[in-house]
Amino acid sequence: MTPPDSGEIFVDGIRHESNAAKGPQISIVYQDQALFPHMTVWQNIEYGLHGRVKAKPERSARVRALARELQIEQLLGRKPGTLSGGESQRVALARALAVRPKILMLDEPLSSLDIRARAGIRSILRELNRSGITMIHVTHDYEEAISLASRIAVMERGTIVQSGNPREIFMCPKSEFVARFTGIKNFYEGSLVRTKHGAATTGTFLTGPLTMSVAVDARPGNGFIAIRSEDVTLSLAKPESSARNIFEGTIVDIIPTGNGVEIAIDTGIDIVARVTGQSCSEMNLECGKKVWVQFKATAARFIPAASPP
Amino acid sequence: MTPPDSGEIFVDGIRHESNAAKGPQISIVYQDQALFPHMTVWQNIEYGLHGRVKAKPERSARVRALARELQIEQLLGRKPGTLSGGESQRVALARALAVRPKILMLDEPLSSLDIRARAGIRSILRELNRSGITMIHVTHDYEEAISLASRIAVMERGTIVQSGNPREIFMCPKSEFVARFTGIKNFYEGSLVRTKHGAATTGTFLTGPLTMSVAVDARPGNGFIAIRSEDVTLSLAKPESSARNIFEGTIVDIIPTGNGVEIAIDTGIDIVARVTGQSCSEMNLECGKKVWVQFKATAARFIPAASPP
Amino acid sequence: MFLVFSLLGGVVLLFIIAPLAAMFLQVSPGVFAETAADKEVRGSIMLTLWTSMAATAVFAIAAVPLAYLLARAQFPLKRFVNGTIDLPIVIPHSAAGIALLGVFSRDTIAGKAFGALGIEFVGGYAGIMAAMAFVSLPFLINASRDGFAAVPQRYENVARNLGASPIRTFFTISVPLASRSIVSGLVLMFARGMSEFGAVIIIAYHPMITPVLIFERFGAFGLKYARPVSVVFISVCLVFFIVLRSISGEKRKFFQ
Amino acid sequence: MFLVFSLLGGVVLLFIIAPLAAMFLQVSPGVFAETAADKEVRGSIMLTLWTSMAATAVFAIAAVPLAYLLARAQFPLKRFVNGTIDLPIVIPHSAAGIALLGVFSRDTIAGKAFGALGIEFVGGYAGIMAAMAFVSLPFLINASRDGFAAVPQRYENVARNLGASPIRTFFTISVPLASRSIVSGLVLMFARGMSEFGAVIIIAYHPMITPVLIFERFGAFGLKYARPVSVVFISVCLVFFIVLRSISGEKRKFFQ
Repeated sequence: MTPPDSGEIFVDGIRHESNAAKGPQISIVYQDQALFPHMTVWQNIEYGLHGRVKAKPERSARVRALARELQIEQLLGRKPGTLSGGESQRVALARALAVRPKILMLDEPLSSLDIRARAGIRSILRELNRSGITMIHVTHDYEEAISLASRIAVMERGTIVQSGNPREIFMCPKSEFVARFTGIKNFYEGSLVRTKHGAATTGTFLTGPLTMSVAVDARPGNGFIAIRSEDVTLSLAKPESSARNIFEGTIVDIIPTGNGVEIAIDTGIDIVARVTGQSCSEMNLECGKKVWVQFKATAARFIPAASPP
Repeated sequence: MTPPDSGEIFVDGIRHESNAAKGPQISIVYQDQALFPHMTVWQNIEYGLHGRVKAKPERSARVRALARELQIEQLLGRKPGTLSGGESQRVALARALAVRPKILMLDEPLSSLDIRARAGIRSILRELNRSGITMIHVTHDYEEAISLASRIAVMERGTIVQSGNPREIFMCPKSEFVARFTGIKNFYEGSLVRTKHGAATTGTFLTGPLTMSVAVDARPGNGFIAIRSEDVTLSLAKPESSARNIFEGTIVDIIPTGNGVEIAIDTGIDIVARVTGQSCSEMNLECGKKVWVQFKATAARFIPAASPP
Repeated sequence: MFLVFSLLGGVVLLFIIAPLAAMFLQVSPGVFAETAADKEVRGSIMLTLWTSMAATAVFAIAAVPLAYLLARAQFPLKRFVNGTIDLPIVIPHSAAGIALLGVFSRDTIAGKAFGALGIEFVGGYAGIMAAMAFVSLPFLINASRDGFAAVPQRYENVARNLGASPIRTFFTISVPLASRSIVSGLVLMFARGMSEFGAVIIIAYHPMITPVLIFERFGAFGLKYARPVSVVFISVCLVFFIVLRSISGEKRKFFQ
Repeated sequence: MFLVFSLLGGVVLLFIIAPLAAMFLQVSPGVFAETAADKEVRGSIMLTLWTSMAATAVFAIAAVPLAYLLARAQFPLKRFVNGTIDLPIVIPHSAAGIALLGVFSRDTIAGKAFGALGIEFVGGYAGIMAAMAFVSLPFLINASRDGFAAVPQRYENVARNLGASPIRTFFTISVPLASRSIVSGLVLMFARGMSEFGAVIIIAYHPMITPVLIFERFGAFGLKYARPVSVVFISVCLVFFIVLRSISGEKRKFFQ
């Protein structure tokens, strides 16, 4: 292990020792499982118990209980080289859990598995989490993060740039990096100007050549606008609509995705709209075509910049 | 290269030689780019031109044109070790395109890249494809496949199990493997029985303990039912609705995802419904709660089995 | 290209095989049996085998941990230590003998100290073993170091994370996973020790190990009398080498 | 644990360093200079250097392609060929000398054929080079083979896919990417050739390479007269070794 340059780890207020035999246990599960290849599955799971649990019958009981819980009883006599990815990950989890850790540290536990095995391990992780064990789950897959986490911290270049519960991260990304990570296609930097129209307070957001209406109550200043591509609609003629933001542009890219088609429209800035495959073909959308984009002022979320740039 | 056990490759009716200097060219771009580490970017791109293009000025012109097209002009003097993933992939593409291949073979070209670089390479690939070059793109990412391909072949254990255009694959998965690959959560094997109710012909599909109504015109027999989780709705009380399929069950799992929450309900078989986060919290959904699931007969797509099991 | 390469390779192989094959063919089975029965020859072969084996075993106790340190630990002068270990390969064998004689001869401090313990280097078994070990240690250390280095450190990290002590990790994870390389290093050190001539002849002409015996027979009686001894000894070496290699080769390879 | 390991490692290092250090300390600068000026010593060192260098250069032409074949091609008896290449490490040096003498002495077919070309092996430069090459070839072949094997085959596949011929791929991709290992193998072979004593003394006592000269001075005049020659020669070896190593070390490492 690369020794840390500085810093200490506290678990429930108790300092974590680099020697895992003392103090609260933080068990690590690696992406590639790192099962000891020269030992059987049984020996792998039992490894951390030597020295911790003196009595051999108790050790055996613990191994067997874990194997039952993780459904790997039939694998106990096998060598890791003969296991599938999902089986290996179960064994790795059993080995890490055998020492009864306070915290389970998961380093991309799903990324080396195929789709089927992922689902199995994911549900095991969810059950473990419900059973009360704290898990720190490192991943670069946003879906994986929100499907398992109660709190998310997004790291960019080694620094935590935002943390919070999945909803906070998703609703209020604090940077373009975080926004892209959560799958938001339309994220623009600019500045908010406050305008009053009778009773209603609306913001006007200036980004590049465009001026957008934003339904906010935030203080004017620099910040970002995030618009989900589902909230952007397209029309071939200038729409008569209550939507406050209507821009004309040219289609520059058409990207079919799992649920619908993403259309990138150059309106001075690129705006991405998600439409169904049906409307895409009905409207005869193709690159170079002129279209109108519109989105409601309420669809444009303003996120104030953390500090003046 | 592992020599093939048997088989020949024909490109436009001409046999492809294992020696790429003769016959139609199939250029391969690897997942890890495999740029020659001891050569500059320029030398990498130029490598395939020696012997093909005698005149040095013409070689230089080609390298420069490709570098401009792929926006790597400023990298030409650098060594591959200093490039980012996206830059490396551009260089690898330039090197493969320099020899003017008939077919570009892409082996997971996006999987080693980060999110931002992916978008860049993806749009380059799309443009290349539009420019007329045939591409064979190997990937295990469904989104990647449908966002780039005009035809998809799904391989399971070394055999092509289904091929067709993205829509066909998505609408009519021929096996559970393909269905899971396209993200369909509800996929059940069973048999279709034909029933007549007055004028309308409806099918009844038997799977496990459930009997579902299916709006099909297919011949009775064994097959599969696919139901998109978006088409399944939940209610706390028994709904009064026109939906033909209404089952009571217990929530067994709640999985937050990018767009909404997936609820798994045990109704005898597990059915997954996708609901918005808002309704999930309004309905106080939690594991163990009894709920009613319903979906329309038209939402259940019947896919006949290819051959009797 | 493969044809040209194969021809060139064939020349190299011929250069290695032809002298050995010719030598074996020039010794008739009768002469071979006679030589193998020669008491002096048998005694020297036994001596060569056990001194080399003992030297390997004794030095392995210290050399394998050193190899582990070189593979894993970072410390100042590491380059220097790595270079030092390769020194015996570069130093002419006769010069190595002279150097060892300078330290272990009867009138030096080390020589006197060991003499008081009853260990004689010059003209003694200890001297033979020291000479063999000096020239053959790099083989064991380098092979073991490479073996340890090839063990993904992750396994050791996991063991430590599960609460194993460094010493338990060493014996239950590092050594078993590097065992193939370590055993192969032991075999190489043993084989290299047996084959040593230059360093041994200077520090201990007597008792006579087989390489020295071959040289003496050649000097005293000529090629015809040196050849049978060479053939018998090479046969013994090969049998040992092949048997040891195949034993160590049976262990599965975990990494490449 | 690291303390114990360090102590054990220290013993090994001491065992290697102490004899060499003692020998260097026992030779005064005056004696060193005098020996370095000795015509016989200088002549033998020059002879040792150029014969070893020439042997390395000549055999590299065939050995590097062979190493490439061993790293890349699959062919029957590959295990046998790999084993054959390691043979010279296992065969006692004096026995190797006997074997070479059997093939290249004046009354054999090979000896007569080369004699007709004016190449004398016994007591000649060709004999010295053959003896050096025989014992040192495995170092070059093994290092080069490992170097080639460490080059991801993917690079060669890409080059071939881009239309390069096998021979162009070999020279523009394989050799440059394995260059570090090849150069290191050349240095090792050169160094090992210089240090050879047993095989050379049997095939060519004269002209006298330095390891033989050290042995002769030891036999004729004793330790005191052999030591300065050893020290001067080792110094030359080390200078060469360090310079060559640092030159080859400058090349960047592409893979680990």
